[in-house]
Amino acid sequence: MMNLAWVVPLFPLCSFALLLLFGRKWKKASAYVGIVATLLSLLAALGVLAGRLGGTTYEANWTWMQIGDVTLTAGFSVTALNAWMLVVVAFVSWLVHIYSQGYMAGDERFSTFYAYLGLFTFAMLGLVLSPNLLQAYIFWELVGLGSFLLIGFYFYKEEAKAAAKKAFIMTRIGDVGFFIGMLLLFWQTKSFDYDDIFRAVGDGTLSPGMTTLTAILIFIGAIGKSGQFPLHTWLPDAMEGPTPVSALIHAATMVAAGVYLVAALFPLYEASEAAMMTVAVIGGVTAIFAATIGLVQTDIKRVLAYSTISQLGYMMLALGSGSYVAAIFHLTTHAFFKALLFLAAGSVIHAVHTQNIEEMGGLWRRLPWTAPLFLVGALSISGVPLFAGFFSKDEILAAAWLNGSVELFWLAVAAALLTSFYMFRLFFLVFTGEARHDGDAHEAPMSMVGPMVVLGVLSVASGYIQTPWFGSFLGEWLTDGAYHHEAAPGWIAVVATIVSLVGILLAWLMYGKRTVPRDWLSARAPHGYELLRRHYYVDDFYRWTVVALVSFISRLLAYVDRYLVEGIVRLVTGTVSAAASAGSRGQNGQAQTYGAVTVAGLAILVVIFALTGGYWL
Amino acid sequence: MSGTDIAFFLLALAAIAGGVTMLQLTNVVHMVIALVMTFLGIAGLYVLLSAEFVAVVQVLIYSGAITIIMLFAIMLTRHHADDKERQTTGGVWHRAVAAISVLAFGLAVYFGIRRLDFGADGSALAADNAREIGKWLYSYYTIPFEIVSVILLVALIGAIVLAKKDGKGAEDK
Amino acid sequence: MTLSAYLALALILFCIGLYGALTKRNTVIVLICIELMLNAVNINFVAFAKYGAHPGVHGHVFALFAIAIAAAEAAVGLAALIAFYRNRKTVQVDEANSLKH
Amino acid sequence: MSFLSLLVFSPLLGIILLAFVRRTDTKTIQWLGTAATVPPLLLALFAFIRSGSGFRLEQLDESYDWVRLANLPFFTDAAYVIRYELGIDGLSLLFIVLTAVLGTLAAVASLLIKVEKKGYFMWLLALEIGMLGVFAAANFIWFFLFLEVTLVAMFLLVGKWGGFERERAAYGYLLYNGLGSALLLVVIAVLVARTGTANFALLHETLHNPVAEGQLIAPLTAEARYWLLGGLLLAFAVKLPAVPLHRWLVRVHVEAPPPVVMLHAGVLLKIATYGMIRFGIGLFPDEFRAFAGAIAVLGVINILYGALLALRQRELKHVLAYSSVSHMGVVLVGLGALNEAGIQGAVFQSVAHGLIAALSFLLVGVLANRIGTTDIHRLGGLAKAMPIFSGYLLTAALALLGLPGLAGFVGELTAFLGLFETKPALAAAGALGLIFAAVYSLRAILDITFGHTRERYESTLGLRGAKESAASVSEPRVIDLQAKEAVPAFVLVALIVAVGVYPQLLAEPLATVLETMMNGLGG
Amino acid sequence: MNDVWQANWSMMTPEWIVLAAAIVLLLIDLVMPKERSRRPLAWGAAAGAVLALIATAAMIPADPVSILHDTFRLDGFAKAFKLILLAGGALALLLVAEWEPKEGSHYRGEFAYMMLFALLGAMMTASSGDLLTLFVSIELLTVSSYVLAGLRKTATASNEAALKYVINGGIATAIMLFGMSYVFGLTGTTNLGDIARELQETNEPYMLALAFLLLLIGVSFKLATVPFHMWAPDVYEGAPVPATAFFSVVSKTAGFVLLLRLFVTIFAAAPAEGRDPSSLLLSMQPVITVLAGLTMIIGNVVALRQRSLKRLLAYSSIAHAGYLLAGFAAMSWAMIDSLWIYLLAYVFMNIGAFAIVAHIVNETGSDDLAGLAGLYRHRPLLAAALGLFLLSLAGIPGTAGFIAKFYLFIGLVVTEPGHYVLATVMAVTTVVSYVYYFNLLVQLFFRPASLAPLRRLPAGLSTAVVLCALGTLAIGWVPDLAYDVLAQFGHFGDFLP
Repeated sequence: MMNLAWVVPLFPLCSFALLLLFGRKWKKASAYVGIVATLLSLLAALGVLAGRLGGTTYEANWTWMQIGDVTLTAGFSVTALNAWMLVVVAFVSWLVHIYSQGYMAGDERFSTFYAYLGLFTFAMLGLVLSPNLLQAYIFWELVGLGSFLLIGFYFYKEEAKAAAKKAFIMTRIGDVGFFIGMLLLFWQTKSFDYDDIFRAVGDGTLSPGMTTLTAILIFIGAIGKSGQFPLHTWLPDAMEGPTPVSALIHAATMVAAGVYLVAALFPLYEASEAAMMTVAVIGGVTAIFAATIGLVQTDIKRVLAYSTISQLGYMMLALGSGSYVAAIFHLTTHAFFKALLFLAAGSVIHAVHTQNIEEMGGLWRRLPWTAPLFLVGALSISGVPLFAGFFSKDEILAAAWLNGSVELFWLAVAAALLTSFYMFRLFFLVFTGEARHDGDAHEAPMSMVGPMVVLGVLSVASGYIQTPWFGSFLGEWLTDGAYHHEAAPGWIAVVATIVSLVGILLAWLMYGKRTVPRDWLSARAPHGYELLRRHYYVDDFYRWTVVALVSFISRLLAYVDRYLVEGIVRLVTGTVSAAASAGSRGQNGQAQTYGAVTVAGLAILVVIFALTGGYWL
Repeated sequence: MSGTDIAFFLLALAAIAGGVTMLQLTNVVHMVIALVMTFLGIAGLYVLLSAEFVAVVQVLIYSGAITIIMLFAIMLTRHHADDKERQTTGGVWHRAVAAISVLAFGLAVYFGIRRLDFGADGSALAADNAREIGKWLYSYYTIPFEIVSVILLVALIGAIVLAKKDGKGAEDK
Repeated sequence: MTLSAYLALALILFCIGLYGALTKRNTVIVLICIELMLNAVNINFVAFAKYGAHPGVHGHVFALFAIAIAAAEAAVGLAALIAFYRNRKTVQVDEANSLKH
Repeated sequence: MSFLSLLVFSPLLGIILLAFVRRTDTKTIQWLGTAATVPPLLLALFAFIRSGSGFRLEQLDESYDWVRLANLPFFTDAAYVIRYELGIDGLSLLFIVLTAVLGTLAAVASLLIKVEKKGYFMWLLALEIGMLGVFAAANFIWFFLFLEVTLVAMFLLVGKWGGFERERAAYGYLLYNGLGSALLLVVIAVLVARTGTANFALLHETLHNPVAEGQLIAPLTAEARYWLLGGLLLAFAVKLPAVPLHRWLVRVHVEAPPPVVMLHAGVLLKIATYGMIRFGIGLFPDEFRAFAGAIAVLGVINILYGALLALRQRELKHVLAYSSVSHMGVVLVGLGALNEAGIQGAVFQSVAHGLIAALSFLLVGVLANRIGTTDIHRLGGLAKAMPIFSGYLLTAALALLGLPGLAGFVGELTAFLGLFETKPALAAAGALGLIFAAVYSLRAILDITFGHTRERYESTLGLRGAKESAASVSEPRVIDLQAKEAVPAFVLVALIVAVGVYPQLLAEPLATVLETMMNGLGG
Repeated sequence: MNDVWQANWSMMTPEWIVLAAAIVLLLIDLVMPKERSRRPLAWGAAAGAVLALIATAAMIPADPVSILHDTFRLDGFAKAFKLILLAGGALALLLVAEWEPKEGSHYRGEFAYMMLFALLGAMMTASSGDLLTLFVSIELLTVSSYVLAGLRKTATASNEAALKYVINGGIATAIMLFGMSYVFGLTGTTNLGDIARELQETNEPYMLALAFLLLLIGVSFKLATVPFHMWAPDVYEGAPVPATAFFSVVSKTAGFVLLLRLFVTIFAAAPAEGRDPSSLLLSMQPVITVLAGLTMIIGNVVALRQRSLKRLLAYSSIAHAGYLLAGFAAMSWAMIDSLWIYLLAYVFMNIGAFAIVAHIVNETGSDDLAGLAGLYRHRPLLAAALGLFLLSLAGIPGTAGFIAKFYLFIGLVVTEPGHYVLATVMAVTTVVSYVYYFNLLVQLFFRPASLAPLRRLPAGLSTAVVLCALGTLAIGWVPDLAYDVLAQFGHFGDFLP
């Protein structure tokens, strides 16, 4: 089965191609093409996973391009990590395909949407299967393309246009880091293959400095794609895309690609203390940073987006702390509960036609399926014990503690507190209290509810693949059994639990019971509040620094181009034409002037000759 | 200082004086007359140089023929000629450039010729150089001689073509 | 009398002729100045015929040819001048300036 | 007639036939003009496919006596014999195929030309002959001869069929390229004069063989070789164009008729790549080393300069023009790397940019034809009215910004791969251009196709729609890409994808050429 | 005296033919009734030139001949350049046949035989190995040219042209003759070979150099190169078009013939004080180089501003003289060869261009370049032919102009050290010339057509245009046609007496 792993991404690609060509004709039926294709992918992925359970790996390569003696290859490999990722991706993708059938119904570009979904799924699966950095980079960018197309799906909205452009460009900035790192690595190791790179790391071919440099450069790519600080600003804006897209791309899969990349290159990172430190610090900072912004957002999807950023920060923190397993574990659980949350949010939006939480409220009864499922997701992400998020977050906190980075540990704990607070702020504002919107809100159709139910189940169940109580299945699987669970101090779990419960309580006091006034923060620290509401002015900072600088330079160059470069050309042509008119004016029609010029010429020649004694030049 | 030297100086003086006078005069006819002096001086020099035949030709052609046709041309075209009219062209710059160039050129050449000497005294030149010239013309220089005849033909026709007033009848055609 | 004296005289006359040809306004005088230049050259030839590297009468021949050609040129030049005069009613060379630039 | 001559001169038949068609019979002219570009296409593809299956391209060499410049007793018989020589290798073959493909597509796209179609096609075919000849020539004189054919043809095509400032653009083209050619001619003259041959292979041999060195007609000192190479590089830098010699390109891109720009940006600029590789590296490998650093720096400057200027333009054609400057910088980067990857990258980038630029200008032509403007600020939301067109335009933008899976990426990857081996810091600076490329291409294309429909041109759309059905003024209708326009666009996209997905397609013919070249470079 | 009778006069057949034709035509013109058209005279003159051309071609294989102490030489050089002169003369005479005098004047039979006389002078220049003969021959050409320039008697421009030509020509003659007098004085002989031998032992290098400069300036009048180039535009503009064509081709060729004959023979081996003491010519190379460079620059740059076709072609001919002078300045082994090829190409492309300009002037009465506007519309073939000539003049490959110019380039860079600066100047000024040549193309092909279509080309002009176009194309695409002819002359091994 594993030698057929390449078919996994092929199905969505076919779906993309077919829908691009015939989608306009098929209209509604397009959905089924997409759903079937992803289902087939999922089945194939499961087959690969099953094969992988047998404990073997598989790798196949074909020549992609030859450069002299160097052969660049394309192929696929099956490792524990990517077999697992295949399933997660294919699964979430399949669910989103199903969900979209309901959510996107009635859109005139319905088939286009499915085509784009197919393209994205293909790219994501391709990325996961890549056995070498170059191929990973190719799919990495294609994933970005899929994301770009889907964010800009409502192309006629200026905001969507801007968001799509921003997403592409911000991630591109990261990608260039990846690109540079990749090419540097190539000349150090003479290969793009992960295995060759790891070998070079192992036998010291790669100098420590270069290891750190390339690792950090590649990590910049991960920062861009995973929305880590400081390249995170595109992710909230990306919420302009249709909600299923947010669920699939900006929660479960693409943004996790950064985490996956670092995980896939983990031996490279492990070899460099500095790189690990960078990853951990960026992750930790992002976790708390995004969480604070999430506190004050009023757009339901933006809150979720900042929460995603924050959670991805957790994963990075885990990686940086050396716990590769914790990262992947959290990636998995997060994929499920965040997808659930987004889909539920989509369902809410579908019902009330607004994304502003101030205009929602009291939806608990109106949305009998969505509301509890959202609650499950919220509990899971908040790390309430027995939900999946609890286990994975606990694992990360433990990893951070065990790694000795106490500051980062407490940062993560603080972030956990904030997480549970803003999630329940959201919950209470949306589902409890009085309705602040007009019109009817109806529960979504079954095609939307169904996937949410499945995800709801998984948001609880996926936690049990790696628990301190039942055993660390995931860890052993990912490390081929080498994994052994380091016993974290028991108090960490307790602290985590308390923290999450405190967060929920605070949210309840403020938004549920309203004993604490809502403008508590804004009244007490208006500047701080504004700071958060404006996302720490990061966007503005970029606008006034990077964008302004580039704009200034390009304006400067435009002047250089128009006046200096063209000016020199003008000067030359002007000189020639002035010489022409001078020469023409000198031709004054006087025969004797002509003679005089001649005689003057003769005299000059003769005099020069007489004076220099014949030694010319 | 021998007699020839004195003769040379006188003749040279006459020639140069004629030229310089020509440059100074304002009346065109006077200018031509002044140049006749130069031409005659040159003819005298030819005699000093034992070139009697050339001297004769010089007198006939330059002092005679050419001067006459020049005078004719002046008369023919002298409808509104005014002696007070400006006799030199261009502005100061033009004349200055011309003068400086000519002067510089003259000096540079003079630098070369001031002590040019081949040590020949030219005594070999036969007294009857007309015969000698004839011999050269009809043997060695036959071809250029013929060409010159063609040139004179061309000049003849050309002068007629250019100077002749086209008859009314011809123009009507 | 030495060669260089004759050559110097020729040079002076040549320069006078040249200056006159470049500055005199009346075309007839310009032409006659050119004649003067040619005459100066003839002095050279005749002087070289007597005092040159290989004295001989062929110097005279050269001078005679030069005279003939000078005459031909003078004739054609005057004819051109008369044609010009017929159309423009002037003999001033600086008024022959309709062709320029 | 032999194969290569047939390939190069087959459009001549079209020119001759066209001469007999009535001026007003535009249908026949379009048909004939397009058909005339097909034989070279078929022949080129035939050669390409055959070469893939082990056919040795040397067998196609042709050589006939043409002129014997000097027949002095102290020269050998072979000296100063200039022959009519054509010959190709993998490198030329790639460019010939590119030319032939774009030639046909440009002829198809010339549907949009409305005036003086007869003359237009005659010169277009002449241009194609010139371009094919440039790549097929095996000797310097004939290379130059064909090069000047393109110069004259382009001058007329731009000057007569271009936009408002067409004559200025044509003169700009003429002067810059004329100067480049003139410089090239001096270099050619020196080489021919001092070696007595114009044949590439013989020149190569003579210049590298120390025994032959003594047989030179006049010596070529080491210093002279640097000057010669400098002259060559400068000449081709004008044609590339390298900053700051790029102003003509901008004007030509804007003013020339779009099908002509397809050929201009698609092929003519690539003559510079070809020339730099064939003559620069081919004839003066040792001297090239000394220039490599400067070339690489210039390449990076080109990339950034072009990209930063493209950011500011409000005219789509200007954006594309500066993007051409930027993309040709990648070629320089590859050459400056002076390793296999770099050279291969330069070639790849040339081919890729050829295809992409052709696609862009095909679409620009359609846009100008439909809306009457290509001003970004006056456009917007076009995806609604012209979804298929917008899709192609978006593809073009993605290709421009070097999206993997499309041709542009392969070129940039290989070129930068090359430079990262030799000058990593410089390469990293150049890689920043990738970001700007994304910014300018997305800005331009998204502003045209995405967002609100701008009021300013809504009336245009409405007006056009009104002509068809008076009732539907409220819903503006513009004709989307039609089949005859979509076909060339689709072919180009297909090629761009093909090259992007499987670059080995291009790498294979290049392999032997590169090997020879690397031997010349001493490993 | 015996020499005269024993000389091999048959070697002068071409000259005899031309002279006889001229005399016969002159007599016919005299006796012909006044009202009869004189046009057939021009055809007769052209026939005479063609006959002479055939006679010259027939003599190509003959051994070099010298008559009367080299006053007439028939070596490879003479034959080669006579071919060009006669071809140019014949083509110019075709233009004469279709000359349309304007402004109330009438067609003049003198035109034809005056041109033959001028041609005779040019031919004799090519054939002379004697200073005096050279002088007299070139004067025959010059004096005839004065008359040709003034033939449009009723037109002020033509009178003025003749007058300016005479004045400047007179000054040039005097300067040249002054130089010749010193050469004669230093050597005491007029035979070029003897002069060269005498000069090798001269101890007056300074005077010799002065003589060199005087001769150079004198000759530069005939070549119309800097500094004696300024008369050319005025005279070219004022003279009748066929005469202008003749001046720009035949006179210029004769000038270069004179240049080669005089300078190469006399000064190549003369001692000097300069950088190359063994050769005055080589040590004066920088002077010629500078003059050539200036000529190219001035000719091409000033041409940019011209609106009159004749004037534009005048400046272009100055520029071409510059290219040729550069070829001379290089002094490579290819010097004479490359000048010959260039002049041959120049005959075809320039007379072709003038033929069409003549038609435009005949038809529109003006030579403003707007007269070309839209020619392509009405007369596509004519426009194409003019386009070809212009491209050739610009030196675009595929035309004679390119082959010729390329050979000049070879000559410039093959020497050691090479004349790279001069080559670059030549290349750059060529590009400058693109502007004005292509400006004419713009008129031809881009501008809207004028209202009245031109009449068809008359027989003489169309013959000239066809022949010139064929020549331009043939040399451009099959250069061996020209090079094979050139090879017949054995690369002028018998040039030096």
